[in-house]
Amino acid sequence: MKRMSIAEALREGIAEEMARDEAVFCIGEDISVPGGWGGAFTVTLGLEKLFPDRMIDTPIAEAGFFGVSVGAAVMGMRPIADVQYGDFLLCAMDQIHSNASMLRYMSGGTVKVPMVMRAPVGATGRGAQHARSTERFFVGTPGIKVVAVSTAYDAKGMLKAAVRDDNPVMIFEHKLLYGSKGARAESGAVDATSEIPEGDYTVPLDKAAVRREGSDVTIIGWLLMAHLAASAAESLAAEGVEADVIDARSLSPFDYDTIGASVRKTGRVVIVEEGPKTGGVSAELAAGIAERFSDSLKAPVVRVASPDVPVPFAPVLENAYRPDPPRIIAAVHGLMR
Amino acid sequence: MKRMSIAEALREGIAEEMARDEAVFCIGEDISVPGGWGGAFTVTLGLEKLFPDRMIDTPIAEAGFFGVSVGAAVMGMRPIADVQYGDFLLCAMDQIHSNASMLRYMSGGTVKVPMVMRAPVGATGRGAQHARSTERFFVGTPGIKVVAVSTAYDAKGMLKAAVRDDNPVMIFEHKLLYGSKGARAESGAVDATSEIPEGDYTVPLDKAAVRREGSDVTIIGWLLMAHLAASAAESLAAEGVEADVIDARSLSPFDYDTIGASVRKTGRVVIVEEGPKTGGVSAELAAGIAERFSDSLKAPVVRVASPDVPVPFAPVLENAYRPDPPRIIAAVHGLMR
Amino acid sequence: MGTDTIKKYEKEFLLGLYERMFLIREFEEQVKFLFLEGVMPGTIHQCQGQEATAVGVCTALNNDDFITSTHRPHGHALAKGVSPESMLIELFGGVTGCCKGKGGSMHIGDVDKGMLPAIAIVGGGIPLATGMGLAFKMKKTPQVVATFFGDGATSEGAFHEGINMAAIWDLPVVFVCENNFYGASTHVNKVTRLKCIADRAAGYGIRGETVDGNDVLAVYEAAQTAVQECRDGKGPVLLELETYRITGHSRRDACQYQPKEERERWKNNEPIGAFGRVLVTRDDVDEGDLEAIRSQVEQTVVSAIKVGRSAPEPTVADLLTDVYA
Amino acid sequence: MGTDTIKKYEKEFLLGLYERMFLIREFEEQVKFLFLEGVMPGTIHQCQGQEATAVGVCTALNNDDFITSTHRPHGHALAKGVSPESMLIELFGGVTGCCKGKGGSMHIGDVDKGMLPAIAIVGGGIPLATGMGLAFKMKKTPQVVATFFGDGATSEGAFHEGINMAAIWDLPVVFVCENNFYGASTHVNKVTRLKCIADRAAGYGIRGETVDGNDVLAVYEAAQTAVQECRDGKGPVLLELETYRITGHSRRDACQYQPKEERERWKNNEPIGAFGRVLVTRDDVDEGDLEAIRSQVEQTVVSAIKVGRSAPEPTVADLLTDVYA
Ligand SMILES: Cc1ncc(C[n+]2csc(CCOP(=O)(O)OP(=O)(O)O)c2C)c(N)n1
Ligand SMILES: Cc1ncc(C[n+]2csc(CCOP(=O)(O)OP(=O)(O)O)c2C)c(N)n1
Ligand SMILES: [Mg+2]
Ligand SMILES: [Mg+2]
Repeated sequence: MKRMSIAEALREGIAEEMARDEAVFCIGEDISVPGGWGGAFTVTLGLEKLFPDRMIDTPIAEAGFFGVSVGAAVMGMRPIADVQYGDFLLCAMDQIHSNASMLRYMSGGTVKVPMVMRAPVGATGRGAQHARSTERFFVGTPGIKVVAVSTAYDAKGMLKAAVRDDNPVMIFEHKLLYGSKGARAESGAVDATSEIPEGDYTVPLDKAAVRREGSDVTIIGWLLMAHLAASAAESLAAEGVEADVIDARSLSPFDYDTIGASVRKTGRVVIVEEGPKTGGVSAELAAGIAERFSDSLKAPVVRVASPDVPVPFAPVLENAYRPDPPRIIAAVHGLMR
Repeated sequence: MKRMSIAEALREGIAEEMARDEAVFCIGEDISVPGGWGGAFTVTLGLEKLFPDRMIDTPIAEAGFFGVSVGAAVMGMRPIADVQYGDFLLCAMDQIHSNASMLRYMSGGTVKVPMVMRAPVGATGRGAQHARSTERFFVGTPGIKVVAVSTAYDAKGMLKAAVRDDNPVMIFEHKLLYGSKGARAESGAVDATSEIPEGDYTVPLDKAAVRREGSDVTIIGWLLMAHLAASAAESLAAEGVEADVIDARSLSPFDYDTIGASVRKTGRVVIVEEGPKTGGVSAELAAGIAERFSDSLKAPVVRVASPDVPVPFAPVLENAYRPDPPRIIAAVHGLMR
Repeated sequence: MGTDTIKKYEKEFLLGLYERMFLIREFEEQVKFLFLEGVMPGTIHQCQGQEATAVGVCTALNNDDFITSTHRPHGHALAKGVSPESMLIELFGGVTGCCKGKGGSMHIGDVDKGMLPAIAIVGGGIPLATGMGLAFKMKKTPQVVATFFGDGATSEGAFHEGINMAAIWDLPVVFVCENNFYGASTHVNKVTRLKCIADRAAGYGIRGETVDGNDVLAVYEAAQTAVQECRDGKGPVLLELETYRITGHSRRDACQYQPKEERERWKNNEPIGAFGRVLVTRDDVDEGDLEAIRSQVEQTVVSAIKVGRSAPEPTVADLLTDVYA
Repeated sequence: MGTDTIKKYEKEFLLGLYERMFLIREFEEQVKFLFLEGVMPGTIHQCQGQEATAVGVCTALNNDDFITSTHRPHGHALAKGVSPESMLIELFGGVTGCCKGKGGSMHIGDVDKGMLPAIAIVGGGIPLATGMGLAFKMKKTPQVVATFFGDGATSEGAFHEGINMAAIWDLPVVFVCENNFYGASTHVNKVTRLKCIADRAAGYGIRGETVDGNDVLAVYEAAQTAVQECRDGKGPVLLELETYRITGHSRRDACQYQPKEERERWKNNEPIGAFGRVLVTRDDVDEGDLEAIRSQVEQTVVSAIKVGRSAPEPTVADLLTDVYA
């Protein structure tokens, strides 16, 4: 066992998968330049020393290198495509949606596209265009699996599961959770380190994680919001309200078994999402829960999300944009009333 | 008064707005080539004769010409950008989301982006990449207004309102509703013609339309699904079930006044959407209705949508993909039980 | 298309080219007929007049080489060896089609024959070809990929990004631009200042070449050279093949945006007739040989249509399969 | 940068160039300091060493001409006349900043000064510039837009699509590539086979030119010519300005991907010192003139920082405004 950050755990996971399978390679901007940073958040730092032929630094051309990944995957390779900021997925949207996600279906199942896409999201003092929570654009895209990792343990295990999966898998990561160090450290970072066991393990791509147990209310979040939900739950416990905290983790498909068990127990649900409320991931989650478990619901599902605005720069505004424990707690109070 | 198809009504609306305001121009692929088709669905046919300097045929470069539209809009022009198929919006996703939608906010309100985007959607025998219902990618995008037109009257009125609006407005149109003629006619087309009054009128961008009144159940749809909902409602009436049929029409923002009045009356809601169920527009609508009107709801909101698959080619599969009156009726039956 | 060139080759080889071009023509003409008759669903983009590009390029490829294609894929597919039956079944939406009826005309493909399902987003398939070339290079196999696209596609960002990456990594990709002078209804002169699209190669530091795309042997020879360069690690190459579609862009297009005399000129220069005229200058080929080929191909297509029309449809249960591997 | 060239110009004009370049340098150095001190929020991309490109180009523009910029916009903004106070307030997230604190470093702009809020998506601003040029042409105003972007941006599809449309419509757009040889940590030689980026112009049929981007007069003259061509309807033009950032790509970047001697060489050739050395070869300019300018600029920046630090923050209510017009 050793304690690792998400960046370190991802790096180790990638290295192990590359060692295990020669078809695995990494592709992206600035991921393996000697003297560089190992991608925007140090995840691939130094891997070019281990795998000099399988770390591909690309031009700045997201549509291009996502398309390249699809083509390579169809020919039997297993690319791990790294986008520096989740925002830039929008540049590659057509390649992801029209090709990566649909080729298998269009081909009548004769083609498969085993690729991993890694995207850091979250508002972190960089202004509107390097801050979006772009999960919403991929959840529910038929043909793609979507996960979001909020602990180092999950990061390594889900990365490895994603590499071994025969489908395109999008992994969302959060800038404030990486634990990137040195010059690439983030202010406002939150500890997401884990004890990482020796040896190989994977974490399934379709299972949510119960982070805390309680019977009064279910709080669902992912990425940074899973941490803030847990911290809100601690405060709530101090006042006698016990929350189940679920890290949704697998966003496509959702794990309605785990979520349902909790909802049936508590009857009250708060979903916490970073990103504009309207049309977000929690819309689907709220609708899906209402459809499946309405008999257990004591009140309508509550969504705590960002307001319907782009991400502002000024710290005071960004902090107001990002859901925080006080807003989560207030939502729970509203529900318990 | 004259009876017009959606394609004709849009064309007349565009022509009137171009005549009214010199800043209005059209831009897109194949929109004004002499001897051509006036865009993929004849909407701009012949307009180059009236406005030879303001019909701009572009190369096949969606990111490019959407970006061009943003730049022109910021400098005081009022572009109407025409994408041949709603699918290709994904090629321009970054320009729409990062620039069109956010420039005003990022600039602290010093810039405005008065542009119209027109996109035909819907599954129409063309296979997976010319068939997607891409509304879901824009609903809830802060800074953009989204509407969907299902009658010729609305098409002209909302087009004109959109041109006069100082924000980016995305208008979704449905291939089976255009009433395109001659070589560009669509098999399976549905009549969406209206009597169009003489003279100028606009239709507000933020109001839903009640297409039929009834007190037992509220059926909400838009585009083709608004028509299928109305036809389902007729069948239901024959068995004594009276449905309110709402054409949601303004998808961002939703008109919760109109929707709420209906929900309070009926207590039962079926939302009908073309496109994969998970993460669709009706997720937000269902969640939003549950949040606002749960006291009136006699049962959870029901979504009738396509399955979570890409659009298949074979007619038998495409027909099964597209929600139809029998499925809507079955959903209502389920709710009334 | 010289009578000299034609002497360099074996008769069988040449008749094979003729046969494959005619197969494409006949296939397309019959499909057009079925479509206009209203018995074939969907929309179609056909390639009558462009048969020499598909056949010339694909003849220069091995079975295990690959192609990618576009919204106009029938010719490429037939030239690469996809079976007419499996294509016709697909066009009719049959479950035994090359894409189980899920793809349709615009997504025809068959990886067993070395053809990726066609990508109908203009330019969208180009980066995929680069990725396929990357895979071949990383796996150290001698395979090559030829990616077909139109003149219109060269305006797309995907073209720029895809070709540039192939260039910097020296990948075995032949970028095949079928310049038929129109992207839908828009003439190529309206969308680029360049005289020829092969000049775009200079922007990527690779070799570009403009070839008479209606001369199947010229195409074949240019493709052979390009393919060899790619196999030798000296790729990629941009081939511009000048040709013309003597049919509509799609569906019932009357092509009124094309000057009539331009259309006539190209019709008179369509590649199959032109090749036939040169072929019969050989001592060992006469019009009867060609006639025999044509009637045999006609038979093939007739029986493929029969298979296509009677193929079983998918069942609704098929709607939900093949989404995930 | 010859002592001859320098004689062609008025003293005031030349000292103005010096002053604006030094303003950028001083601004950036103080911002770097504030950032490392931890008092300034966000991330920053700075342009020390690249002052001559911003100043040379913007000096060739009129007040009502426009620029677009990138993730590295401070120099462009100062050169176009955006006030240092309004920028510093913005960097500190103040509500009276040029974007009301909503934009931040990467989106600095001020349309009243002819600068669109910067677009931080690499390449993403280029089509906007084409659109602005289209608006000028349609409105028949004599305005020109200069769009700044880096070497890295030329690999993006948006570059290709945007520049091609400007070319085919003869728009008044100067495409200004600041080639500082690195896109983040990646050397330009890794991302293109071309020797110089100006050669990309050939792919669009427009004029391209490579200029010493550390020679402010050379930049100015090249920009003037390009701007004039654009005003005359002979645009667009692609200018490649070779320069170097003598600071990190962003934040605390130690630039270990750059060879040390390359870094040293460029540091010795940084544009302000170089220009100063030539300036004083004039009879009517001495080191004292430059010193006076520098200390006055230092004062300007000091007081702008004071304004920036003490500017009021937005209130939470501001979060919800400015989404729609
Ligand atoms: C991204 C995208 N934009 C637009 C279209 C619509 N469209 C289909 S084919 C076509 C013209 C393509 O021209 P070209 O690349 O020259 O190929 P050709 O049709 O001549 O074979 C267009 C505009 C599309 N399929 N994809
Ligand atoms: C579409 C996109 N991809 C990646 C990035 C991350 N990024 C920011 S700056 C940069 C390098 C840009 O290089 P260049 O265009 O040469 O400009 P320079 O930084 O040298 O001024 C990268 C990769 C981005 N902002 N946008
Ligand atoms: Mg063409
Ligand atoms: Mg650079």
